[in-house]
Amino acid sequence: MSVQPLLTARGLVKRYGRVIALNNADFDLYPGEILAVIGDNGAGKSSLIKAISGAVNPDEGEIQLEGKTVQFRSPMEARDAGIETVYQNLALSPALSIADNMFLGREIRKPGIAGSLFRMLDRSTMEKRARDKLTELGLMTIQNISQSVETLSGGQRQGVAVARAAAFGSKVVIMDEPTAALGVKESRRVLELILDVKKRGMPIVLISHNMPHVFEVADRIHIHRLGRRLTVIDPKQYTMSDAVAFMTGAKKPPEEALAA
Amino acid sequence: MSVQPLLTARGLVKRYGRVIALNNADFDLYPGEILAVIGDNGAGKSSLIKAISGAVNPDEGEIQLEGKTVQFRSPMEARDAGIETVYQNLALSPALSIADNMFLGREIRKPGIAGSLFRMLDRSTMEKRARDKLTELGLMTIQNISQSVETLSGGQRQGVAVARAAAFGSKVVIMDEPTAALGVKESRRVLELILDVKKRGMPIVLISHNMPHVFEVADRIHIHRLGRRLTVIDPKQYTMSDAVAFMTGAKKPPEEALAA
Amino acid sequence: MAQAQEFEKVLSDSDKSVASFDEHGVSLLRRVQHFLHGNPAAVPLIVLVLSIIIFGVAIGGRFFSSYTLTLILQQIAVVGILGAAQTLVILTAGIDLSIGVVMVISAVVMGNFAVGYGWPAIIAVPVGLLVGALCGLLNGALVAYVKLPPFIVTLGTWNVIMATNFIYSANETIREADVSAQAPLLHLFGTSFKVGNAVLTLGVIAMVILVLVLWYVLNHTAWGRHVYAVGDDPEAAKLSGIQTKKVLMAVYSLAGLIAAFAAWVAIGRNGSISPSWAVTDYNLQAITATVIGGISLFGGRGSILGTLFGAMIVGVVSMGLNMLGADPQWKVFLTGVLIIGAVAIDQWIRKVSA
Amino acid sequence: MAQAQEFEKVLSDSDKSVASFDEHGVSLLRRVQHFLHGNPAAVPLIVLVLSIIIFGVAIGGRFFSSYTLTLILQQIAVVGILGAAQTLVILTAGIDLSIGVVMVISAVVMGNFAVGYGWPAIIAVPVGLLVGALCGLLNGALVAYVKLPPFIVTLGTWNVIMATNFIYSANETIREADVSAQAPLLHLFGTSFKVGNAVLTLGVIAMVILVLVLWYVLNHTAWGRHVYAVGDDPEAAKLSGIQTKKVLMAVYSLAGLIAAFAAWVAIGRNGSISPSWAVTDYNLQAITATVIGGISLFGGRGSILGTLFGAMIVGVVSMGLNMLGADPQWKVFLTGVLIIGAVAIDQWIRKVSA
Amino acid sequence: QEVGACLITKTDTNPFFVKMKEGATAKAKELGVNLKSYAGKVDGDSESQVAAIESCIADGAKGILLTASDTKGIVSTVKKARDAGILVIALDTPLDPLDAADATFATDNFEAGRLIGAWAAATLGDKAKEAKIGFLDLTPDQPTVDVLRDQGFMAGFGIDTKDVNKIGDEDDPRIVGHDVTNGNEEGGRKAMENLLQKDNTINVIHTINEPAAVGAYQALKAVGLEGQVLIVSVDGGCPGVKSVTEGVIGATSQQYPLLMASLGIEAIAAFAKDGTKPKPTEGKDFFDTGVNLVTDKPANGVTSIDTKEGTAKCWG
Ligand SMILES: Nc1ncnc2c1ncn2[C@@H]1O[C@H](COP(=O)(O)OP(=O)(O)OP(=O)(O)O)[C@@H](O)[C@H]1O
Ligand SMILES: Nc1ncnc2c1ncn2[C@@H]1O[C@H](COP(=O)(O)OP(=O)(O)OP(=O)(O)O)[C@@H](O)[C@H]1O
Ligand SMILES: OC[C@H]1O[C@](O)(CO)[C@@H](O)[C@@H]1O
Ligand SMILES: [Mg+2]
Ligand SMILES: [Mg+2]
Repeated sequence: MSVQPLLTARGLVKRYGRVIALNNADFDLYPGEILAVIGDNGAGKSSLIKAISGAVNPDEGEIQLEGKTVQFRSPMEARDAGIETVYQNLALSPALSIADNMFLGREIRKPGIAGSLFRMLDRSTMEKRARDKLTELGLMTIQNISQSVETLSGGQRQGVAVARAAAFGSKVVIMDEPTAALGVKESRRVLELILDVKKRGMPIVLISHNMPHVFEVADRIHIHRLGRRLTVIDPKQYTMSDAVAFMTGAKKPPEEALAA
Repeated sequence: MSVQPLLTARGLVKRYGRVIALNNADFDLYPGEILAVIGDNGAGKSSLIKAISGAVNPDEGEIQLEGKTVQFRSPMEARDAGIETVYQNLALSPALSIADNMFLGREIRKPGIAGSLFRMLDRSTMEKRARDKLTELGLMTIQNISQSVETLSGGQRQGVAVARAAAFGSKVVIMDEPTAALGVKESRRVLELILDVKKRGMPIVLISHNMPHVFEVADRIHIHRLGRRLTVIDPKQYTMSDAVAFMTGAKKPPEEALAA
Repeated sequence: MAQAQEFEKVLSDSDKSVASFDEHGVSLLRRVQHFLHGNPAAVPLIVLVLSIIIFGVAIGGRFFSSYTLTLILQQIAVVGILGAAQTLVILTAGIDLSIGVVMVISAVVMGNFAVGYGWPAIIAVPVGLLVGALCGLLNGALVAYVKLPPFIVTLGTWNVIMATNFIYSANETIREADVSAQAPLLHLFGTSFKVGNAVLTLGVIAMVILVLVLWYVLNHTAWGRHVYAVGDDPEAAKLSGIQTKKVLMAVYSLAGLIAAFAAWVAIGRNGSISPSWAVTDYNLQAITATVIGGISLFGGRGSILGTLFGAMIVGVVSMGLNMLGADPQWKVFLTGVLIIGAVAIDQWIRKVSA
Repeated sequence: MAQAQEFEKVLSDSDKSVASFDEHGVSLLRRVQHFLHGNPAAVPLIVLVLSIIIFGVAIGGRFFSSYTLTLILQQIAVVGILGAAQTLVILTAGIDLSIGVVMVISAVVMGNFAVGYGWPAIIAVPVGLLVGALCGLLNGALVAYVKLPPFIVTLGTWNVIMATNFIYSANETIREADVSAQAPLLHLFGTSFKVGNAVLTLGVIAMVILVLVLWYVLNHTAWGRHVYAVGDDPEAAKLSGIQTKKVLMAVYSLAGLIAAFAAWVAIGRNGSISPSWAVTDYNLQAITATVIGGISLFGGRGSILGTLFGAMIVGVVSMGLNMLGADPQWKVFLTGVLIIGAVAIDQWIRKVSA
Repeated sequence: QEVGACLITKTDTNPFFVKMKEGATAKAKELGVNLKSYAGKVDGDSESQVAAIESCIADGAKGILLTASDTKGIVSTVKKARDAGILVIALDTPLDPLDAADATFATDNFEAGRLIGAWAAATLGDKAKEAKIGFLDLTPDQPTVDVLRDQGFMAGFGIDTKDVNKIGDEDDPRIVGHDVTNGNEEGGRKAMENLLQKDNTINVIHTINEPAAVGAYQALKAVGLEGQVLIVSVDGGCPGVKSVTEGVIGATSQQYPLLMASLGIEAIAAFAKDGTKPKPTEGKDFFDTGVNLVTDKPANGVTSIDTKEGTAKCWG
């Protein structure tokens, strides 16, 4: 490919005491693509995207966004640079309401003086938009939009986190297992949403253990194993069985794929 | 069926403020079967099994275990009655080690006087067994068995919770989305484990959003919708599409199924 | 690209309405429960009303006199304001043990500048406020940037500020007469006026307004929500892009500033300014008001209105016991019983309303 | 029954070895880091050693004398024991503000029974211990069964026990001479013996043994793990079948019992028994030792050995400052600075060792 | 109508105030006065005393007996009470200024200090010139009792007090240092330990009261120095006198809290009847309830009573 990657990482290392979560990992994301990241539990997928999105500081390695070396010291900085992330642990504030969580850090203020001078939140607008976003995702069982997130079911919570990222991403959206707790209907909506975001020209990183989903939407598949990128494959050239075999170590990936 | 159900519930109601999580829900589990429970996010599946396992007290309704009315006031009591549960939020103590978590509440003591008089834990045995259980589930990426659970990846954590329930259940094992965060390999192991438990004669309740998994292992499928049991179907007589259509309200279930 | 799995095809027909349940014929009890569920600060309010009624019955008319009831407000004004500051900090899952001495040193600074060095009071007051805010800023920096536990940080600064207070002031009390003569502005919040039999001071009004303003800020501005989010789950707050450090800095500084404001009110109440106010355990009182008001020490939960009611509960109980003429030790005893009792009732109401 | 999906067939060939990485050529630094990572109590120990060295250099030989160093141990014995009790409670994410007055009332009971009513000391001591345990039981019941926040419960019982102490004792001090004459057993832990120049008391030995026993219990018995689990995440602990209520009851009762034991040690140290010990802020000292020792106030984290070192750090600092001849107020000031400093170093070591 | 009165003490843990309350309660019963008692949490806790005075006003009391913790700071609140027509009598501790109260019933605290100072100097004889003296004072803000006793001791011992209204401005090299005790045992012990760390050749200790003296003794005993130090104090409670008998304390100035209390109640009763206010002792600006030096080792030129007499007069 001659296109320049939008986001790259080289030689990322992250150690936790004795544990090595990232062991010289590389990463490339190209403009407009859906990149799936797959791998065993504990392979280091979440650690990889945390390093990229500023949630943890890698011990070694370099990250470039649009060709410029970046070093995000906080998720805030990554967000400001246009990278929006759905973390696996969701990063929601349990005691706050659904709307508060969706708009955390970019609240909508009332129009006029109430908003500009008294900085008053526009609760009704925020709640309305939150409700719309969730309905878009098919999360219709939420009875009370002002209930606190801690009282939501596992899947409803995940829906809130996904809706938030989709609504606000500007350059890259990263999703760490966004459908893990979702029902059939809700998962489908998330996939549609991902394709939708792609259509808007924004690249997406999707971490998932669901092979049919991955093969349905991904343009390229990054296979992570034992803390590093093992290979990147094209879902049109390999089957799900191949992917699973590579990621579990049942088969060695072919040489050319390694270079991808 | 003329066999007596092992575990039944009738007319369960659970309200949270304005929210009605269980709205007159029924439930039946027969000896030796694998009963899948499916439903939209927020349908009340977790609330149902929490009510059954003593984790929440239903506002109304009755539960019977082996024909006798029971009222578990704590998960401890349910456990003592032989009901082992994997909760959706996993119920692990983040700061404790993997082995400590697996054996929480039924620790192994050193043989001899060290154990009987000084009540000393047998750490090495506990760690060894924990390692074995996890390996059985294919969770091979755990590098340090004495690391605290909060440092595990999402899937590794789930593995610990599942391994614990499988190791200790005696009458009923309930699993609330046990494979949600698991990888392909690890999920497969959990399914095998479920079939294994069933072979030992123990019935299992499996909550899952993964239709292929559900249809692969379930003997009967309980479809939950809007806080109550909509119907129970036989996976051999209905397709996945039917099940999904029922649970999302796309199709009404047939009369006879309703009675099941 | 592969296709959606077969069974996903039926989804287009799925039900699209939002779940809702019958709310017909909801009983009054259940409505009360819903109300309490949605308005947690109402619970300490109920406890407050209950305690007023109990003491009123036990003591009779004297207790219900508007004079007595407003006196209670005067007595709690300082603790109420400090409690408001403490609430901000506790909402972030912190604690500020230094808040009482920050108040004292701010008062001493105001007094020394206005009376000792003879600066105009209109400048001495801002200087005092600044000192309070700086003390808070120091706490905030240590908590947010050096990442030390708030308990330790403020225990340390408590010692440091306490010592500085005594060294700087040379333990000298500034007499009321001198304050009145040279800097009457310092007595502003002691100004009292009568409404019928009730005697209110500007200090009481200030406390109420302050709490209302903070309530607004906490509930209706973005910053307020961030304060809750930081206390609720700091990790999640950070990941969702909140600048937790800045929020913490602001909260501790604001708490210091409010403590300095409490100093101004306290000067109004006491007339004189004494460095040895530091001996009174204002902290514990403020924390007690906060916790009785239903703010969780683990952060992120509770309404600042609760703190106001919490302070009033403490005031009512201690005045009530005084007027019943209880022996000092029995008074201590009963205070203990009542603290537990108030929170037990609170907990019970919450439970039946859950 | 359907079949496993196609792509799952390849799993039989997957890699079966447990992940592991090269540990060859691991640097010394990294090994130290690993060690500290696995032994959190080592961090306050390092801070302790550092502070001894700093004061040793500043003060010279006098400070290093075994006399001085053992004197410090004598001074902290009571606080160390109370800190151990407090640690248990804090590990469950609670706090026990009443622990100081529980100690005092237990001491008064021991003294009154042995000296006042003339019972044999061998009975008076268990009676005192029982009183302590009962106070703890009351706290435990209110926390576990009535589900009140520990802060409020123990603030309430603090008042109640404090008042009871003064009412029961009529504020009368039992003089040392009387104790020596009638109940020398009460002075047991004051017994001192020399090892070279070092003067140790049985109280010091008791503190060390107590902490070691508790360390064993917390780390090597099931009950100990349950204490951690309850503090870590009570909801999870309950769901995993731990009887959280029983654990809480046991922890608070044990804390009361240990406080009563501290009373016995305190009688040995002070000679006389005075109800007005209650005014000293033993609580804050015990909590400070605990927190400096690295126990998290949010529960579930930290090693009780840390508390021991925490108490020693406080002892070393205050003795060091005394020997440097600091002015009382400057001493307070420096104590504040040092509290913060000690924990900052601790935090820093943890960070580089993470 | 019943006469209401209030007694507000610094603490109710110091036996001195416990006795004072007992005395006042007994007298009040006798005269049919309805007495309510209040106390600060610790010595120095002025806020509780302020709240107590306010409660008394709200309660419609006729008179207040007050031992002030913060002798300057409380003055404005006292004024409110007097403005409300309440008779305010300072017991034990004069207010600052003294005439902020309607009357003061107290020990002559300067004299109490002077007696123990003079006794200590006379007892040491020649050695007084190179004495090493430690002062265990009350609270940091130097309330009147503290200043009077401390400076009285210096006057009696032969130390130049410089400003007699201020503790700590002296430059006599014999002074090792001052520390505060909050007037209780634990505080006395800590302060003593602190001074010993400064200089362990201390041989004279002035203590603000007997609880502080008891604490100081414990600290000395812990390091085996109890035999070499002369402790003097003020109070003359029964345990204190017993300590003098045993040689733990060298000498103590005995005060008479029961007298203060009963005089105070009588004054309030009288005031309620016809508005008469109590008069000060001839030649003084307060009512002197008397003081005696108690010691078994009388010294030349210092009047004293022995412990037998002291025991007869002691108060609890
Ligand atoms: N804070 C931490 N401390 C110690 N070890 C950690 C920490 N965070 C992650 N690890 C370890 O790093 C490894 C990689 O974890 P990571 O969460 O990146 O895996 P993952 O590929 O996202 O797995 P999953 O699919 O289960 O989410 C795991 O072995 C995990 O135990
Ligand atoms: N503690 C609570 N307070 C208020 N509402 C609650 C509480 N717990 C659950 N709910 C609500 O009850 C409903 C049912 O939740 P439940 O967790 O049982 O759903 P579920 O079927 O398990 O969903 P999922 O598949 O997403 O796990 C949801 O609408 C949820 O918001
Ligand atoms: O705390 C100081 C107080 O102590 C006493 O000496 C009694 O012990 C009082 O006379 C004095 O006011
Ligand atoms: Mg992950
Ligand atoms: Mg669920």
